[in-house]
Amino acid sequence: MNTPKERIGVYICHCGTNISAVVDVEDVAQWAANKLEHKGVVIARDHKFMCSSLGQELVENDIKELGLTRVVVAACSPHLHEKTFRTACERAGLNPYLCELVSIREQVSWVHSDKVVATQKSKAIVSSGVERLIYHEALEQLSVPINPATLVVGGGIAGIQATLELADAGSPVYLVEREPSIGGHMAQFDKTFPTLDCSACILTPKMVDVGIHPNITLLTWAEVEQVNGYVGNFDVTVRQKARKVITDLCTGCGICIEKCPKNVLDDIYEVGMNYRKAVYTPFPQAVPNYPVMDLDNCIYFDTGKCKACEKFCPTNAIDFEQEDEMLKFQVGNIILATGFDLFDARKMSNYGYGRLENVFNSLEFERMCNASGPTEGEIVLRDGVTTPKAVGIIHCVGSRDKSHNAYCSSICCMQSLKFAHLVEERTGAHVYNFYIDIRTPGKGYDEFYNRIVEEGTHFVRGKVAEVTNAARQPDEKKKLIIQVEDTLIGKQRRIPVDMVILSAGLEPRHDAKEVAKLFGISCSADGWYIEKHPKLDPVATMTDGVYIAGCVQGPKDIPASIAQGAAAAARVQGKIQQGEMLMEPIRASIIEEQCSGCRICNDLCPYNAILYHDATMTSEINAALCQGCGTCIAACPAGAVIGTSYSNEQVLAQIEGLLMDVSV
Amino acid sequence: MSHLAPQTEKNFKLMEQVAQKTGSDSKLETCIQCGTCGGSCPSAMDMEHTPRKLFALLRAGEREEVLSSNTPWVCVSCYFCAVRCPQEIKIPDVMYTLKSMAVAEGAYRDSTASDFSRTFVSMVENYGRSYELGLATRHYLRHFPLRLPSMAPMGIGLLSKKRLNLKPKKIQGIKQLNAILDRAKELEAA
Amino acid sequence: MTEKSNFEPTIIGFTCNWCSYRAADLAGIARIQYPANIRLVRLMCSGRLDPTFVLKAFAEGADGVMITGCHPGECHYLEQNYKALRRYLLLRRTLVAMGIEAERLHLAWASAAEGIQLAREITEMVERVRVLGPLNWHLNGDQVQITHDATAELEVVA
Amino acid sequence: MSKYLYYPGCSMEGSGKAYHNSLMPVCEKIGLELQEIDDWNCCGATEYLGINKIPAYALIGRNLALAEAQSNGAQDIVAPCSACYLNLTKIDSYMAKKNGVDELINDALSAGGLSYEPGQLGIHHLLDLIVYEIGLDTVKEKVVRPLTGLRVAPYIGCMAPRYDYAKRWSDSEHPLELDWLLGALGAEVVDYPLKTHCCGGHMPQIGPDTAYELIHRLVDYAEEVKTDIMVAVCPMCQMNIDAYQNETNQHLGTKHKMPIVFFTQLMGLAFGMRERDLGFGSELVSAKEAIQKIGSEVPKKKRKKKDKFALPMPHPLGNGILKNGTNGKELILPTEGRARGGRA
Repeated sequence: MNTPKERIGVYICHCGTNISAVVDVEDVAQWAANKLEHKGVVIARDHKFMCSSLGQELVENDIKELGLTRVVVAACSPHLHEKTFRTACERAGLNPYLCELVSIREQVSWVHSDKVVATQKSKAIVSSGVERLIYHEALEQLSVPINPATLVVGGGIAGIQATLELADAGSPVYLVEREPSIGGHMAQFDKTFPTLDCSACILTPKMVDVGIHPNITLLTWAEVEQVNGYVGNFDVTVRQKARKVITDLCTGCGICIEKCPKNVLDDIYEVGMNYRKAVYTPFPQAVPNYPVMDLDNCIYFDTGKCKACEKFCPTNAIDFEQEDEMLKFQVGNIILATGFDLFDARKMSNYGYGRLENVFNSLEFERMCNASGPTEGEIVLRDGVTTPKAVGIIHCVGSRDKSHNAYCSSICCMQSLKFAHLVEERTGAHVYNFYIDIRTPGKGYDEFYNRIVEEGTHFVRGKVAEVTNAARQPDEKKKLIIQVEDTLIGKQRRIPVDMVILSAGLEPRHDAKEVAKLFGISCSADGWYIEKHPKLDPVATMTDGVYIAGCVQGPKDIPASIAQGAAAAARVQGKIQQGEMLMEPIRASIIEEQCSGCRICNDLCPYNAILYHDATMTSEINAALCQGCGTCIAACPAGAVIGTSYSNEQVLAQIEGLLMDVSV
Repeated sequence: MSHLAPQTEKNFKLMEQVAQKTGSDSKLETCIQCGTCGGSCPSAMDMEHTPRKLFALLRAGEREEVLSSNTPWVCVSCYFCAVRCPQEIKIPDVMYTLKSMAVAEGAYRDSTASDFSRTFVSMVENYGRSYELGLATRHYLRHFPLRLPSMAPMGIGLLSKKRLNLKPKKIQGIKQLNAILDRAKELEAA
Repeated sequence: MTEKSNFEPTIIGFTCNWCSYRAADLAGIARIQYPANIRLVRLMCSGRLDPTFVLKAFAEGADGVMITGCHPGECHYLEQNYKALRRYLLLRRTLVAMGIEAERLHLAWASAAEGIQLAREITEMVERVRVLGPLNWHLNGDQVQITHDATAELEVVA
Repeated sequence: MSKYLYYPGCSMEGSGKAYHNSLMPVCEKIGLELQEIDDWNCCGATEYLGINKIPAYALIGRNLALAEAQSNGAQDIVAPCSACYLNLTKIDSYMAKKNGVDELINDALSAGGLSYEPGQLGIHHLLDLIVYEIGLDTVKEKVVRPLTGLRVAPYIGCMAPRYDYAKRWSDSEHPLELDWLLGALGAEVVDYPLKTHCCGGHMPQIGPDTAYELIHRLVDYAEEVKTDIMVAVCPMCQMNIDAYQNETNQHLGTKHKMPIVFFTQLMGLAFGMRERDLGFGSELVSAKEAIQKIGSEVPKKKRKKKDKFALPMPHPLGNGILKNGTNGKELILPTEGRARGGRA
């Protein structure tokens, strides 16, 4: 037998008892020392916590003292600690890419329970790591320059915060918003919990800052159409929808809006509770303050007559000929803050929303409370005049419900408590809150709950079964009856009220999937965007250079959205400051002598990284464009394309290792 | 009920047993005690315990309390709870399981409902079809003899309108049906 | 009802770094149990799957091979999983020609969020192969030998 | 003529005769050919399930197996009784999950030389068949005597739209199929929020007090909204509300006098058929007075003047317009742009 070339160290982690409870780690270590000796294993150890500083030192010392040339660690998923052990090797003077982390926790001890079988599988996995490692090469990380500009998508509070943080740090930002104005859902609210400060009062200063900041290019009434490239150098195409208003000439005086004869039900900002014009700004404090024209509803675009807006505009800023424009620019990083949609309460027909007129959803009620809303802040029934004497607020509508959304929408409890307070304060009505659990985990939140209890709100523990107008008793006539089991009593109750507010849950945007695809990131089963790590990296995604902030990552309230906006900006700013970024050296290249110039690989590359040289009649890979997927390597009929980290030799050796007979 | 039942192994496994007997996807264990079932139930006013509370008792191992409860017997199989339950628990199926367990263990005091079911089943096993007149008279004679006079006008009304058959109909394949049912009973017992 | 045999098959599963490998991690985090018969190989993308890898696995003693990747339209590298799909379809035909049951090769899509689904796919795969019985391909032929540098000859299937 | 396997259910031979007698000529008129499943047995209603689970499933399984054997692989089943419909669809769907239930039932069936492969036959309620397969346009074409002036309460009951194993209904709680059908016949359909509430089921036999209360609720609200006649789609609903109304009155001291008939009886009337051929007269609360209103002048509704303060209502989820070319399940939904809650 040949003497092995390499000197390999093998380390098996107990992970406390996470691994050792199911896998006989000592046996695996001993087996590796004996049975893999001919492959070059010179030492095999087990340790309680390999990722601890003691565990890392063990590796470092062995490298120095035993002259290890390769290191295999069998522990958790490489997505968690690969970097830890590579860095440890580097400290001991070994090239970090000569270290391999194989997973015996996520792939063995956590998913199997038979100890014998689990130990055998662990041995096979260790053997595959050793086999593969022999073919590893010493590699250097690649470096790419970072374009200092950033694209922020979505102008709600999370996007606004991220934009301002970056701009204040001196970096250029493009903020793209689909609606005519930034502001998002927060602009629709009246009061914010738990402090009850006015939403507009705290939001509008930030909006104004965005509008005038020299580092911010604000693109509203615009949507991202295309994204190409990779971290550091994204090419972005944005469709600037035609406003039919020349922004350079418009002064925002509002005469066009005043003169427009067409009333349109505003489904977005006013959630169908009020009307706007066909040329409009969604609300008075809109940023920017230029109106847009709604072509579906404009009389001129329908009949060819009208043009009242044009006639009365004092600065000739109306331009019916204006077309959509495609804007192209480059950015180094992207932050997605596209927010949420409200759960459509019509899907729960037992609550009668859309059928019973005095059932409102939470956004409708927010608009009703808002001083600039349809009732100027007065809480009244759908008839617009009657003040309710009793109001029921139903929690968890569409949330914590496997028929709709299984998750808790996190904001509804606090929002419902806020509603209870507003109803009480403005109408003096009896308020009933129907809840499954009251969830108030936030600073000052439970204190707010106590305050509402003190104010005399009735709390009934039970998920409401139905809201009906079918009276059984005389005192139920002309009322909405809320039928519920009061679970603390164990009896069914029917509570007559005048108004019902449904605290509808938050849902991913209806087009969240398409947007995710556009930016190359993925959605969870619920449809929220997946963060890189649920605890350690909540604002990054699996795609380098694309970050997420606010409700797009999952339901959250205003403070949490702002925190995430700022966090995402900090992550991006850090990258910008470094000026360049180091990337994993997973790349393909072509051995020119072996390339026959068949060009099969050329069309396979989605990044156009493979160029064909007519002169040499061979192909060549541009390392800066290559992302390392390896499709070309697998397809090359001449075996001329080779790849680092996932070479044929490495994978084939790994397969041999996995299928090694470990029973002896 | 002043004290909880002893937390014995048998009682501790009660919920598991009911879930298993109901079928692999009854989801009974996932109940979050929200009360949607009790709020929805049209006969909740006549129940000793709402379905929700019954599930809490199951969890606590209150075997006797659960099996002697009238709750499953006044269930009308309207499926409101089933379509509204946020955990998608198959509540009507659980009720059927509880009925059959109560019958098997003789736990439910009032036999009106279980006798009706049994009379119905014996009709079906004898004829292959249900026979409304026989069912109603046999059942009423046994359980509501005093109400029978007041019901008579209705029965006569239905008879005179030819809405009650005087003789039961028997299917041809009654032997085949009983062979199937006998095999099914064996499987149920296994 | 089918008889369950005692035969424990060995399955090699190829995973994509961005979706199915993370789904396997997720299955672990959620402690979802599945048969230990599967052994996973991480690739950067299902598009990296060289058909040789599959043949190598069978030659070394695997009784079945699973290819997993991102759902169509969700590839981290835009569209490379479609290439994996094409290779998979070709490979199935090739395997049949070589006397191997097509069911021994299975393609499953699993996003990073689908730990439960991946575990289910694995369980079903193991049961399918268990019914088929051992492959024993490597025992009866020296004629099949795939060495580390012989990939070129077998590339025809790509 | 489309052909269907007909599973009548036990009630159709007795208390539900009027249903049977009316649906036969009506189905023929709209082009539905019904072939009765040979030697079908009782579905077990809700009773058998509470005694023995597997035998109850097998009892239903025998009907499915017979139907499959007699269908020549081409015909769907139609059941006019909601309880039968629920049981048939439930067992079909449980078996289709292939988690062991199918093996148990087939094991039992094999003792009688039968077997059933789930998911092969469509199982319909007569109402969904008429609305979705025949279509309201066809129904409208046949109407010669519109039910103008008749205020009807569409009462579907529980077991047709719930649990909706076969996914056939517009909603489990407020399905509109019966409203549309009665509207197509020209009747004035009242808003009846109790349309899927319980009629009492088997409670008249085992807990009459509960039953009287449930019957009272349904009839009382129907009277409240000035209903002339209630319309049922299930023999048990009709039986409970019709036959036990008198007992309910005696027990609760009420004076209800609300006739209830089957929707097929009203279809027959609208198609110009004779009352006695449609089973009229067999109801205990007479429908005579109500049906005399057909053709009477409808008082013009005073158009409510829109209050200038009133707030707009949300758009309904399904506005009731059936999309062409689908089986009718897909309703035209509000357009994308009307998605509520703002878009960034």
